[in-house]
Amino acid sequence: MQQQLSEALTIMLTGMITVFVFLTLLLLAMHGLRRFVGSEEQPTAARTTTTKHRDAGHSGQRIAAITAAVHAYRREHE
Amino acid sequence: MQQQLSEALTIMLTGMITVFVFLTLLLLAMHGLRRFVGSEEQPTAARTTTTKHRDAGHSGQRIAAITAAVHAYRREHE
Amino acid sequence: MQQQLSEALTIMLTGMITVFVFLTLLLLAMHGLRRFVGSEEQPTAARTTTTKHRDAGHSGQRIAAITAAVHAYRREHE
Amino acid sequence: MDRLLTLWDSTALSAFTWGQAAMMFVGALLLYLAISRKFEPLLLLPIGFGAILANIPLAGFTEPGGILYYIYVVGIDTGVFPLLIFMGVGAMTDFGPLLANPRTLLLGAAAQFGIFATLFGAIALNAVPGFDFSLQDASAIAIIGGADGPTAIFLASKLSPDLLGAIAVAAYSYMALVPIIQPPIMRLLTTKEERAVKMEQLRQIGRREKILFPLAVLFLTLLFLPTATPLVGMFCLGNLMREAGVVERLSKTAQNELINIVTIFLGLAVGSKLSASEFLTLETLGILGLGAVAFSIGTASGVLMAKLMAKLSTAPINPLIGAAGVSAVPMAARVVNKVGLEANQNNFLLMHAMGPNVAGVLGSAVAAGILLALVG
Amino acid sequence: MDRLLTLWDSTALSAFTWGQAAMMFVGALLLYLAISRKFEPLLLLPIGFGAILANIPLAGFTEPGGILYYIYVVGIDTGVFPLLIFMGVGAMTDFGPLLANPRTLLLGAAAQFGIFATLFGAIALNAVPGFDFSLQDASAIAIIGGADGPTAIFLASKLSPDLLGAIAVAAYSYMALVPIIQPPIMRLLTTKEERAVKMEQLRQIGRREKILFPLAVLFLTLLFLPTATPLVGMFCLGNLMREAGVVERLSKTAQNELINIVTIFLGLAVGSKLSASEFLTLETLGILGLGAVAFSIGTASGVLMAKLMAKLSTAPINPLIGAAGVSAVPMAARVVNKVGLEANQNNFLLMHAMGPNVAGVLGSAVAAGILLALVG
Amino acid sequence: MDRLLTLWDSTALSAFTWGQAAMMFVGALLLYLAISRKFEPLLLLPIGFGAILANIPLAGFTEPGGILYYIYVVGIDTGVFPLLIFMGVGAMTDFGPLLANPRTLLLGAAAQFGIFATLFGAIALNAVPGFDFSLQDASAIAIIGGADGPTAIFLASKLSPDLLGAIAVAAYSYMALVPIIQPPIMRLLTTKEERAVKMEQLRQIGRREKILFPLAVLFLTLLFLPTATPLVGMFCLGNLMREAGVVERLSKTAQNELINIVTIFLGLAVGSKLSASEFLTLETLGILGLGAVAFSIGTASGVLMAKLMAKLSTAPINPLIGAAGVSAVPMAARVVNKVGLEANQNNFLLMHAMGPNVAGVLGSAVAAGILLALVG
Ligand code: NA
Ligand code: NA
Ligand code: NA
Repeated sequence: MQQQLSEALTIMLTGMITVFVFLTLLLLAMHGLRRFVGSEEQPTAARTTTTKHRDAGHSGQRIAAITAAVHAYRREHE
Repeated sequence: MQQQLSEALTIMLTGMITVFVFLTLLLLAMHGLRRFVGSEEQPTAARTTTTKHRDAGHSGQRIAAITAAVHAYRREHE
Repeated sequence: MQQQLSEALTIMLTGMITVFVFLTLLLLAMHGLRRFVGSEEQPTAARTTTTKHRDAGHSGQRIAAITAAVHAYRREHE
Repeated sequence: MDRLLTLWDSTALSAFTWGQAAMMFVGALLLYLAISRKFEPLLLLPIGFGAILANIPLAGFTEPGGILYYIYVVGIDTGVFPLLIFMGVGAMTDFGPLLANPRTLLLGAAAQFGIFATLFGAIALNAVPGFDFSLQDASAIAIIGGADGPTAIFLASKLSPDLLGAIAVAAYSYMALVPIIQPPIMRLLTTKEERAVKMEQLRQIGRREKILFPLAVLFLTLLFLPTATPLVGMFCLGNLMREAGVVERLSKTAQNELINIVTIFLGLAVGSKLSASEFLTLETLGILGLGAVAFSIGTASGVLMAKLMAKLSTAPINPLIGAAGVSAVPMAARVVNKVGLEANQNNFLLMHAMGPNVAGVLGSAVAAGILLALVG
Repeated sequence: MDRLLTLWDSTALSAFTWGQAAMMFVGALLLYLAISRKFEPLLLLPIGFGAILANIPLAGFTEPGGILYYIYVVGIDTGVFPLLIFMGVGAMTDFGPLLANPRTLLLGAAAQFGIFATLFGAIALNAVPGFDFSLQDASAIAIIGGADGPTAIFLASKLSPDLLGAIAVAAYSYMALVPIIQPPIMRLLTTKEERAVKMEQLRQIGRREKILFPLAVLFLTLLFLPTATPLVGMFCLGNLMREAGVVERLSKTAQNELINIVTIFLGLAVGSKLSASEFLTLETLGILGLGAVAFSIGTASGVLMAKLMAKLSTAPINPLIGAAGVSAVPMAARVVNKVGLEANQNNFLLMHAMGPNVAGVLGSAVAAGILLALVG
Repeated sequence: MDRLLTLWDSTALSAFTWGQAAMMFVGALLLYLAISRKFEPLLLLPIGFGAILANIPLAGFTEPGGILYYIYVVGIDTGVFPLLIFMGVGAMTDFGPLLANPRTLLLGAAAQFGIFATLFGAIALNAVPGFDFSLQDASAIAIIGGADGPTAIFLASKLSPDLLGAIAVAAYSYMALVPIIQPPIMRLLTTKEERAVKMEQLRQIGRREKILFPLAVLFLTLLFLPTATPLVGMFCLGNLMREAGVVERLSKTAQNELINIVTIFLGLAVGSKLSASEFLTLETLGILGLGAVAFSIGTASGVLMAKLMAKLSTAPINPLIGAAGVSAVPMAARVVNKVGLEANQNNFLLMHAMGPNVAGVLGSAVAAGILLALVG
């Protein structure tokens, strides 16, 4: 029992640290990704503009659409 | 042969009786169900009204819709 | 090696001949099919007309539709 | 030259047997019935095609490694495919007309006499030299009278897999022939006045009653006929998904994509059982004959029961609706409607016939459970 | 007479045990929760129905030859069904809100403390007589705190298949109870001013970033946590199909027909594990209790982490969004939105909570991988 | 500390081999080609993703118990997945243009010379040290020239499973490269005048002819080439479901949900065969080279045959349409159209090229049957 508890404690600490380390690595990767995508998109300005335009839209509309999608999702999915 | 025939006869009678007994039980269960649902729906009169309204509709429309569904079904399904 | 090569050569020739023979048979079958369908459709003139009409349509429209379908297919499928 | 010989030996021309050629003709006939005569095309088209594929010499479709072999082993041997079809049919079934007029359940019960009488008939046929049906065989054949494809396939796969092909073909063929088989029997047993009887309009059914009904069916079945629960249970699951109103995406998938995928495979697998050695036998003739008898008796007993009920009931009952008790949904109900219209052109019996019609589905699933319990 | 006896023996009336009757009641309760209370109906309806079928005496649904047996062996024993569900969920997930505010990843990490604390709690519960959870059991139970159904089923099937039924039921039930469990904890740990904080509008995310993100997640996972790659990999595949923009038909199928078909089967298979001998035990009570603890701790640690981040950050952060880190997509995010609106009726937190919400899915898949590596 | 070590040992960092890293790069390259270059994304995306998953050390995707293992065993070992894809492709194929101009069948025949010449070439390549292709290997490689993915996967799984990954990748890559490979060859072998030739408008095809055609194809195949019946049979089944007009719901499912589900699985399973030991070999280079040769020879022989037919025919024939005989539906037909437009901007060859295009599908399925008969 005592030994099991200390094992469980170790797993708890190891696990929690690993989750944080891993997701922090992912966080760094996301920053790297954003910079990489940004730098890549610089030279292809024309295309980027179009893309951005398409992606951006009116943010109000976009949020409305996402909200609607979330509601649809909520109705339909686990 | 003779014995097989008498066995078949027994199965025929047993089977037919069982089918009738079983579906009669189901018939009774359906009457019980209707009474149970009816008694349950009494106290929640307001909701029931709405529900009934939604379910009832104009019976002409409803039959038309069902007929259409049956036709669609017949076209599409075994 | 030498023997393998000659085997490969035999397979190449056999295979190519078979493909041609087979597809030529199919070609003949298609001509037979067309004649069979044609002769069958003669007596049922009325029905044929309707069918033809439905199938024929304005060929311009039809080609446009097919082209659109092909484009859809190309977008969507391997 | 050797290669050419190898190739020649690998053609089917030398290997063909007459039996295989005949079975291909049977397959082609089924395709013709499905496509040109619109005989239950959703099943008979894949069955016919499967029959052709299964009888190609040297192609090995039905041997281990062949695609039809795998489909059969995975879906029919295990019973999974007919049960999934049944779940989909459950999701397509509206029990409203039955709930509105529960007494029509008894019509669905009476029509099952077609099954049990045919069982007796099949055993009696053993008196004819050349026939030797076991009780299992006889039960599997009799279920044709249930006029319900997946039930017939499920029971035949459990009781008499060798006869599965012939039984499935007979079941679907006669279901397609319902508009030809039933009307003469219906007219014979009823007067024009009876056929002209108009019935009272059906009451509306609430959502809760529709939700609780499949659960009640399941409950009674599991108490009294556990051997019927695979069929009835999957049917009720489908129906509950339909009526619950909270899992619409599951219900839609069960009614469409899932049942379509399984139907293709089920048809091919059934077709793969149409081998000469199993189909080109005297027994198949017997099965076809008994199937017709089963449908006829089922129709007749449904109509007679309806006549009896009409006598005992205060509300008017048109005895024609008894014929719909054989199931064959929704074909039999439409036949009732048509024959009713002939007698009285303002007499729309369709919805009244849907009650016994869906009762017939339950009835034959129950009958299948009884047969499994008695001879399985 | 003999036949009648055969039939009587084949009814369930004689064979029923109290345990089976009780489990049927559990199944009926799950159906009630699914249909009337709308508790995760897509899963709980088939689970409840499966539980009823599995406990029918003499019907043999869960024995070799029974349909639930086949479904379980094919889909759960192999781990294939939860992985396919996860692929579909990946195809439904929009990582945009997370990419717009990557720091919310840490909220998804913090909320996993619910998992690991519960693991410790499960072992501590062994001090109570009657409980004897192994580390494997404790890990499988703890994953309930991940608030993610397929992850819980996948891990339980690998570590502790006997507890699978109870764990899956607890996981889905508590996910449905999120609107009841979370708000009091959220209110307890935050002031009204904190709850009223408005956050800055999220930036737009380009297509390329969305395409590269699942690949980055997969890359880090395969490097550092290979045991998490089945779950994370299938999730990322689904998400890549969604975002790539070139395989829309595959993405749509993964999000609809495929996930629907698998959901029906997964639910039935989970339900088939709800047998009396495995479910009507003290351990199940322990699992239900620990599950509630896991959700509560996860919620609390998410909120506390968000409070910490709010202190350290220059941009305003509403600590409520930390509660969404438990995942339970998208229920938890909506709860955040609702509680936020109570404090400030112009405060729409939904999109800000979606970031930690999807981070929580990744977080619990990662936690599952860690547990597989440590005790698997 | 021990737990940390356990965790560290379970990371992939220590276990990675160079081969696995290289194969992940190959997988990533396939994803890049699929997503950014739109190379057959429906297959190459799952193949690329599968390749990455399969090469993760310690994750066990391709070992018994891993999801890719199960998918491969169930779908590729049995041959079921490529056959189902072929059924779906059959349901998508309109034979109208071929029936309107049956002679284009011969173009579909001629283009198969790419297959058989490559078979010879693969054996000849054994002269180079390091290559040692058996006749089975050579046949499986040669089928790349058929420009038809499921046919290539089906044949490779039967004759040379070790090379399956490389062959499938080569087949789909070259199909995507058709617009780059074919035009130079087409221009080299034709004069501008030939390319500018306009063809007569195609006649309309009746429904009955379209229904009977797949049956005629099946009939000839089962008589003369039973080994080709799995591929041709499933293709004809799909096409019959399409044209019969009575089973539209089955046809739609075969063309959409079913083919989509199978495509995801097929791609993953093919990707799972991309292991370093099987892919990072000299043989793969040989396969890639031979594949390019096969496509080029197929294109050339199609064009040359069309030139011959143009000489012998009274009706005008544009020799470009011969290039479409390699199949690669509908890419090759579109390339023909494009090259034709360059020579004469009013010259729309698309529909004329669809005839040889679908003939090429039949041609390569027939060629696969021949190879199975001769070396299988
Ligand atoms: Na029936
Ligand atoms: Na989570
Ligand atoms: Na080809």
